[in-house]
Amino acid sequence: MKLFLKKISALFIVFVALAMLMSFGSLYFLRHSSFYKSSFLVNQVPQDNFDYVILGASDGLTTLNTKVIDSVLSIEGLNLSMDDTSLSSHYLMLQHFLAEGKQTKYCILVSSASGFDTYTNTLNNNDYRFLMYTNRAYVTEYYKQFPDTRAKILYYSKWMPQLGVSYYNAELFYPSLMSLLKPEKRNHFDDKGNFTYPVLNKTNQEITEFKAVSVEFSNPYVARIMTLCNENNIELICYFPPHESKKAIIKSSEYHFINHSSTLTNTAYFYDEIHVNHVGRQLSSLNFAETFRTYKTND
Amino acid sequence: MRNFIFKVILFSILIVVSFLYLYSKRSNPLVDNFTTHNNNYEIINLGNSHGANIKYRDNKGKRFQRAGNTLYYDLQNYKYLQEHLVDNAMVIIPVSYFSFGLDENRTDYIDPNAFVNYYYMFLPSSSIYNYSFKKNIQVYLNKVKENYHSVIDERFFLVEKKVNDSLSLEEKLEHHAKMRSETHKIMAEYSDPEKNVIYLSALIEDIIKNGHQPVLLTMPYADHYNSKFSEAWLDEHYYQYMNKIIDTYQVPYLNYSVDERISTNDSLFSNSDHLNDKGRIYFSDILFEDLRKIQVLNQ
Amino acid sequence: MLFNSIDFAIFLPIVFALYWLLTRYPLRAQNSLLVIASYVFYGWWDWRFLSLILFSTVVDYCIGVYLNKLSDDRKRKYLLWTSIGVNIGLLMFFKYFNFFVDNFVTAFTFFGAAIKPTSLNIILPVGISFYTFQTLSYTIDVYKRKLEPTHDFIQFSAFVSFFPQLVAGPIERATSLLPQFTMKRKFDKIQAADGMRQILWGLFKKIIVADNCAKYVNVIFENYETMSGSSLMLGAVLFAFQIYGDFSGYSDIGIGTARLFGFNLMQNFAFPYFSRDIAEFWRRWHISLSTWFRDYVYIPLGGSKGSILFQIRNVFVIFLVSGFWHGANWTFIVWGAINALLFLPLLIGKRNRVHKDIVAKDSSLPSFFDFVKILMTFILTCIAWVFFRSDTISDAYHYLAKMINISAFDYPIELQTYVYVFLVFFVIMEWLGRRQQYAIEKTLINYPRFFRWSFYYAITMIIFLYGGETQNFIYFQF
Amino acid sequence: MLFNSIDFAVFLPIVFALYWLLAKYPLRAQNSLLVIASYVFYGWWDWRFLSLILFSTIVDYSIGLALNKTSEDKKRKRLLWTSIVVNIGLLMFFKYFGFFVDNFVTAFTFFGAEIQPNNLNIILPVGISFYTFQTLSYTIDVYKRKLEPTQDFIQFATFVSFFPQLVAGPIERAKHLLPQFEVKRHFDSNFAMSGVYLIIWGLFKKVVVADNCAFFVNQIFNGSSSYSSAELVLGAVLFGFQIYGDFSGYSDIAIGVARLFGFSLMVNFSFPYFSRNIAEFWRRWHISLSTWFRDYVYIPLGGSRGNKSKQIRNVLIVFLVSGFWHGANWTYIIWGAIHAMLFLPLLIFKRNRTYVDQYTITYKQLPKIVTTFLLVTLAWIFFRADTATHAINYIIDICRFESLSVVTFYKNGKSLLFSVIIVVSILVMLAFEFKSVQKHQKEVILSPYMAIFIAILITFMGVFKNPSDFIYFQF
Repeated sequence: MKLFLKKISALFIVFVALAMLMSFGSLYFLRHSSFYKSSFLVNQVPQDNFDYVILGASDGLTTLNTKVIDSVLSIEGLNLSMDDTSLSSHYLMLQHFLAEGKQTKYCILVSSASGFDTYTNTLNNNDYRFLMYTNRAYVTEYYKQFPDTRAKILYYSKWMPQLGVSYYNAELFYPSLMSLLKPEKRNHFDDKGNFTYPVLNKTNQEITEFKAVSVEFSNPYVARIMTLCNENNIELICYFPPHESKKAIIKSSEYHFINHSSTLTNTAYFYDEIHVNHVGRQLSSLNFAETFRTYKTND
Repeated sequence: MRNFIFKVILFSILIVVSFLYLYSKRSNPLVDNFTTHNNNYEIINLGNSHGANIKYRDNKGKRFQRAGNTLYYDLQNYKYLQEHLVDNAMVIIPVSYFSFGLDENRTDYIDPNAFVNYYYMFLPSSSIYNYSFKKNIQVYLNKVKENYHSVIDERFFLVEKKVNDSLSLEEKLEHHAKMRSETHKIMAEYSDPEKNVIYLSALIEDIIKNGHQPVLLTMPYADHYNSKFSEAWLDEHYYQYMNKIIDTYQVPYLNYSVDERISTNDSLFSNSDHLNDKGRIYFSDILFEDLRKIQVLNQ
Repeated sequence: MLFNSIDFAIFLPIVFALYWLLTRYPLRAQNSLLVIASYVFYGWWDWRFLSLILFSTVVDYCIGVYLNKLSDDRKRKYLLWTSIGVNIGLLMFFKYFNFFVDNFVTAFTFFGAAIKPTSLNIILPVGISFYTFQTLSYTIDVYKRKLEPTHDFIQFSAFVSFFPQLVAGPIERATSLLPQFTMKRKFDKIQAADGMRQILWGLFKKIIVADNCAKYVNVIFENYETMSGSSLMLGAVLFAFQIYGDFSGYSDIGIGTARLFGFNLMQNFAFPYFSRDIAEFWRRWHISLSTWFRDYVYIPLGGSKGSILFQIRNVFVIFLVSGFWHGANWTFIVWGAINALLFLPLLIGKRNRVHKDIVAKDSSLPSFFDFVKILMTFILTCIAWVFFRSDTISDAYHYLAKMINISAFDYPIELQTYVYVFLVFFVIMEWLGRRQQYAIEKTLINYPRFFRWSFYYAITMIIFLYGGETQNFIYFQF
Repeated sequence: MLFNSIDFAVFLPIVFALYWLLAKYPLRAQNSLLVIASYVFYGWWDWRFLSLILFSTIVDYSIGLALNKTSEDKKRKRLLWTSIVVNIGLLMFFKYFGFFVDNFVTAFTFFGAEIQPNNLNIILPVGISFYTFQTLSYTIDVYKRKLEPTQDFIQFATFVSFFPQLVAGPIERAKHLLPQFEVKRHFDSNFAMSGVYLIIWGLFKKVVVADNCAFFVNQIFNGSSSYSSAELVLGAVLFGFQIYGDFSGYSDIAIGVARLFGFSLMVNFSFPYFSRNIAEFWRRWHISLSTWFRDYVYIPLGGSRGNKSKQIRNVLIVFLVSGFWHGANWTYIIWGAIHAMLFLPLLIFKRNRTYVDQYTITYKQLPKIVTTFLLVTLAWIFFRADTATHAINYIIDICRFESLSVVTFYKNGKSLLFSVIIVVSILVMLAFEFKSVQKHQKEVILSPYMAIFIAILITFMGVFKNPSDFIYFQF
C-alpha cells in the first residue's frame, strides 16, 4: 500500500507541477499579448491620458466608433467595452485602466435600460479575460465576490492557475499559444478597441412606436463606478444606445446621461434588436459627438 | 609515442588555422587607422576623443587620436608614426583638463585591460607600459572571440536603450555636462600628474629633435561644461603644468576652451565636450587660420 | 598555476616531453622530474607555500620510516598522534585560525567583554586540506601495517606533491598511488589519448558550464533581495551546475594529466546528479573525500555497528566535519548538517544501500519514478547548495524564504540562449556517458574517426569562443 | 453521481481509504461498506431509485435460496419464471410503458379512434436495465445449477449494487463476480496502479474525445436539414467516436475503480473500431451485453444448431431485442435490424468466425476495417436520430450530394479549434489502441510517462464547462 501511495503522489505532484508550469506560461504570454482588451490596454495603448473612455458590453463595443468621435471633436478616446459582460465587469475594467496609471477626463458608461437596473450576483461569461492579472488584488477580490463555481475556479486560479486555464482552455490556453506566435493580434477589435457588425439585408421600414422603460439606476455598480470616477476626478456619463423597440425614460437622477435609445428610427440601421450595424454605428457616433460637444464646452 | 604526438600536433594545427582565419576575418578600424599610411603627412594631431574635433581638408593631414587616450601613449604613438611625417611637419597635441591625472594603462576602467589591448595589436612590445607576453596572447584570443561573436551572434552588441529625447538640446547639454564633469574631476586626481608632465615634455623634445613643429592646444568646450570647473581647480590641475611646459619649451599654445565664437553656440556641440559635424568644420577653419599665422611667424 | 590558464598550456607539454625522454634513465630520474615539476607548479602561486609542503613531506616520511622500525605499541601510537597533530595542526592554523578568533571574540562580546582580536592576515595556502589529508592517510595506513613505508624520499615527495592532484584532489589513498611510483611507467598510446579526451571534457565543464553559470550566479546571489522568486530558483540550480562543473572539471583535468604520465587516479565524481537518493548522492559526490572520511573517521568511530543512536552520532560527526573541511564559515557547517538531516531518514529506514547500481542500467531513459527521485534529490541538493554559496546563514535563509512567494512564478532573469543550449547538451552527454568513468570516454568509440575528430574540434572551439570570464576554481579556497 | 464530476472525485478517495482501513476486520465489514457506498452513489441521483434496487435484490436473493432448496423441476421452473417476470416487468414498466402507450394511441388514431392517454410521467431510473439483467443472470445460473446461491444477503446486495458497474455496466456474470465477494481482497499495488492508469485513459476518452465530438454532433443532428452532405457524413462519424469514447470511457473508469478495490471486472470493449467485419464488431462491442444475450437468449432459442432459417430467426430476435434494450424508441429497433441485416450474410456464408484468432491487424485489412466502420456509422445515424423519419431524412440529405462544403468545421475560430482538438484526440486514441491491438493486449496499458501526457491532454483539451451526461445513462 505504501508503494502505491508513493507512486500515486509522485504521479500527482509531477502532473500538478507540469500543468501549473504550462498554465503560468500561457498566462504569461497572454499578459504580453493584446488578444483580449485587458492585455491590449497594457501592451498596445502607449498614450496615458485620454479625453474619454467607453465602458460597455457588446452594445458599447459596436455602437460608438471612437475614431469618428475623435475626428469630429479632435479629442483622444478609447473603447474598452467587452462583449457578454455587465456593469460589474465595467467597474473592474475601470479599476484595471486606472491601475495602469492611465487617466481620462470622461467615462462613458454604455448599457441598455434594463442593464442599469437589474443586477444578478453572478460572474459574467467573459470575465475570465482578466485571469492573466490574478496577481493583482482588485482582480482576485472581484472573482471572490461571486458565489457560482466558475467564479470560485477563477479565484483559486491565483495559486492553481491550471484550474482556470483548463476550465477555459478554448478561451485562454489556445489564444495564449496563438499570441506566442503573433503577440500583436487582437480578438475582433481595431487598435482603438472598436468593432462593428456587418450590414445584413434587413428590411428598411420606419420604427414608429417605442415601448417606454423607466430607469432608476438601481444597479449598485453604477454607484460604485460613480464613486471610483469621483476619486480620480473623472466625469461619469451614462449613455443609452439606440434600441429597436425600447425607449429609456429617466426621471431626474444625480447621474449625467445621454439618452439616445430612440434616436435611430429605421430598422435598416440595426443588426439585431439591441445592436446597430456599420451604418447605424456611423450615425449614432455622430449623434453622440454632437451631444458630447455640449458637455465638453461647459466645463 | 610518435604517432600520438603526431596526432596531437595535427589537431593543434587545425585549431591554430581556424583561429588565424577568424582573426583575419574583420579588421579593427582603430588599428587600421594607425597602420595604413599611403603618404607622408604634413600635419597630424594626437590626443584623446577631444582630438576628433579637427577635420582635415586633404589627405596631407590625419587624426591619430583615440578615445580616453593618455599622454604616455601620445608619446608612444608619435614615436611609432614619426617616420611617416615630412620634415618640419606640424604635430598638434590637444590636452584635456583631466589628461594630467590619468595613469598609463587607464586602470580606472571597469575592465582594467580593456584600454590597452588595442595597443597590443600594433605598437611594438617595448612601448607597451608593463608589457606581458601572456596578456598579448589573451588579446589575440579575445580578438578571435570578438570577431566570431560579431559575425555569428549579433546579440553580442547590446542595442542601447533609446533615451526619450523629449529634453531640449540645451537641457541635454546641461545634464551631460553635470555628469561628465564629475567623472572628469575624479579622473583628474586618479594618478600622479608629475609623470604625465615628464611624458609630455619627452614628447615635445622628440618632436623638436626630429625637426617637427609641436603645437599645444586646448579644445573648445560648451559653456555648460566650462561652468562646472572653477578657476582655482583648473589652475591647480591643468594650467599649472601647461604653463610650466610652455615656458620651458617655448611651444606655441592655442587655447579655445572658452572661445566665445564656439563655446556659447550650443548648436555646434553633439554633447557638452565634443563638437558635432557642423561644429568641427567651423572650428577647423578657425584653427587652420591661426596655425598659418604661427607657421609664418616661425619661418 | 590554474589548469585553465596559458601558463599551464605551456608548462604541460614541456614536462610531458621531458618526462618521456627520461624513460631510458632509471626510475629515480622520472620521479625527481615529477617532484621538480610539481614544486614549480605549486610555487607558481606563491613560492613560500613550498616550505609548508616540504615540511609536511619530511615529517610524514620520517614518521613512516620509524613506524616501520619500532614494534612496541605505545611508541607507535605516540608517533601516529604526532603525525596527526602536525598535519591537522597545520591545517587548523592556516585555515581556521581567524575563524576561531572571530567566533571567540563574538562569543565574548556577547557576554559584554570587548576584546581587540589580533587576527593575523594569514593567506590560505592553496590545496592545503588536500595534501595534508593525503599524507595523513599514508601515516595511518603505515600505522595499521596495511602498507610498507617507502625508503626512497623522492618517491614519497613525488607521491605527496604529484601536481595533477596536488591542489584540488582527488585525495589519493597511499595504498593505490604510491605503488605506481615504484614501478616504471611505459607510454601507452590509448591511455594518453584517453587522458587528452578527459582533459578536454574537464576544460569544457570548467570553462563552459562552470564559468558561464558563475557569471549569473554571482549576480543573483549578490542582490537576491531584488530578484524574483524564479530567478532565485534559477540561481540555485545554476550554482549546482557551477560547482559540479568546476570541481568535477578540475578532477577530470587532473586525472587526464595523470593518465598522460601513465598514472591512474581514482574517479572522483560518478555523475552525482543522477543519484536517486541522498545516500547515493554521497557515494557519487567527491568520492575520494567521502571514502577518506568513511575509512579514517566513520569506521574508527564505530561505523554502522552499534545501536542506531550510535550510528546517527557517527553520521552527524562525519557530515559536520566534512562540511567544516570545506571552509572556515558557519554556512559550510550548516550545509553539512542539512545533508546529515537528509541522510538520516534513509539510514534509519535502512534504505541507504538501496540504489547501488547505475541509473537506468539497461534502458536508455530512467523509469518515471526513478526520474522523480532524481528530480527530488537534485532539488534537495540545490537547497543545500544555497547555504554552501551564501556568505552568511541569514543570507541563505532570506534567499530561501524569498524563493517561496508569488513572485516565484514570474519570468526569471534573462540568460543568453547559448547558456541554456550548452547546459542541455552537457546534461545529455553526461546522461549518455553515465556508465563510464567520465562523460565522453566511450560514447564516441564506434563512430568513424572523422566524426570523432570533428566532435573534439567543435568542443575545443566552443571552449575558446563561448567560455565565461575565467573564474578561479571554487575548490581552491579549501 | 457522474464519474467526471467533483463529487465523485471526493467520494472515491474516502471510500477507498475506509475500504482498506477495514481490511483488518472480517469480510462482512468490507462488503457492507461497499453496499452503503453503492447506495450512496446510486441515491445521489434520486434516493427513490434505492427502493427499486432493494426490491429487485430481495426478490432474486430469496428465489436463489428457494431454487437451491426445492429439487423438483416444475416448482423450480415456476420460481425461475417469477424472477424473469419480476425483473423484466420492472424494466418494461419503467422503461417502455410510455412507448407502448404512445404507440397504442397512434395505432388507434390510425384507425380514427381518439383516446386520451394518461401516461404517468415515469422518470427512468438510471442503470435499471443493467442491474436487472445482472440479477437475472444470477437466477438463471442458479436454476441451471451452474452456481451455488449465496447464503449471505450482504454479499448478494454488494454483487448487485457494486457501484463502479452499477449504472452503466459492464453487466457482470454472477459466476465471475460473486466469488470475488466471498474471498478476502489483498491490496496489490501494481493491480491498483493499472486501475489508476485505466481511469485516466477512460477519462481521456470521455472528457476529451466524446465531449469534444458532442459539440459538432449536436449541432449537425439538431439542424440536419441545413448542412451539406459532407458535413452530415462527418457528423455521423463523429457520433460514432462520441458514443464509443463515452461508453468505453465509462467502462474503463468502472473497471479501473473496481481494481482499486481489488475486484476485476470483465473487459467491455476490446477496440471495436479495429474489427474487420460486423461479426467481429459484435464480438468486440459491449461484450458483456452481447454475451448476455448470446447465453440467455440465443442459445436457449436453439442457437446455431438447427437449420439455416432457424438460425436466421434467432439472430434477428437477438439483434432486435438488444436494439430495443437500448431505448424505448423505434430508432433503436431499426438500429438493431440494420445490424442484423449486416450480420446475416456473414452467418449464411459461414464467415462470421473468420477473424476470431487473428489478433494483429495487417495493412491489407485496412479497407475491410474502414468499410465495417462506415457500415456501423450508417447504423449510428438511426441510433442518434430522435425519430425514424429524422434518420431517414438525414440519410436522404446525405445522398443528395449537392454541396460538399465542410464550412461548419472552420467557420469561426472556435469551431476550427474544436475540429483541431477532435482530430488530434482521435488520432491519439487510435494510436494508443493500435499499439495495444498489435501487442495483443486486452486493454490500453499506459506507462507513467504516458499517463502524465494523457492527464495533461485532459486538462488542456477536455470539455469542463457543461459536463454532459454519459449517453448510456438513458438506457
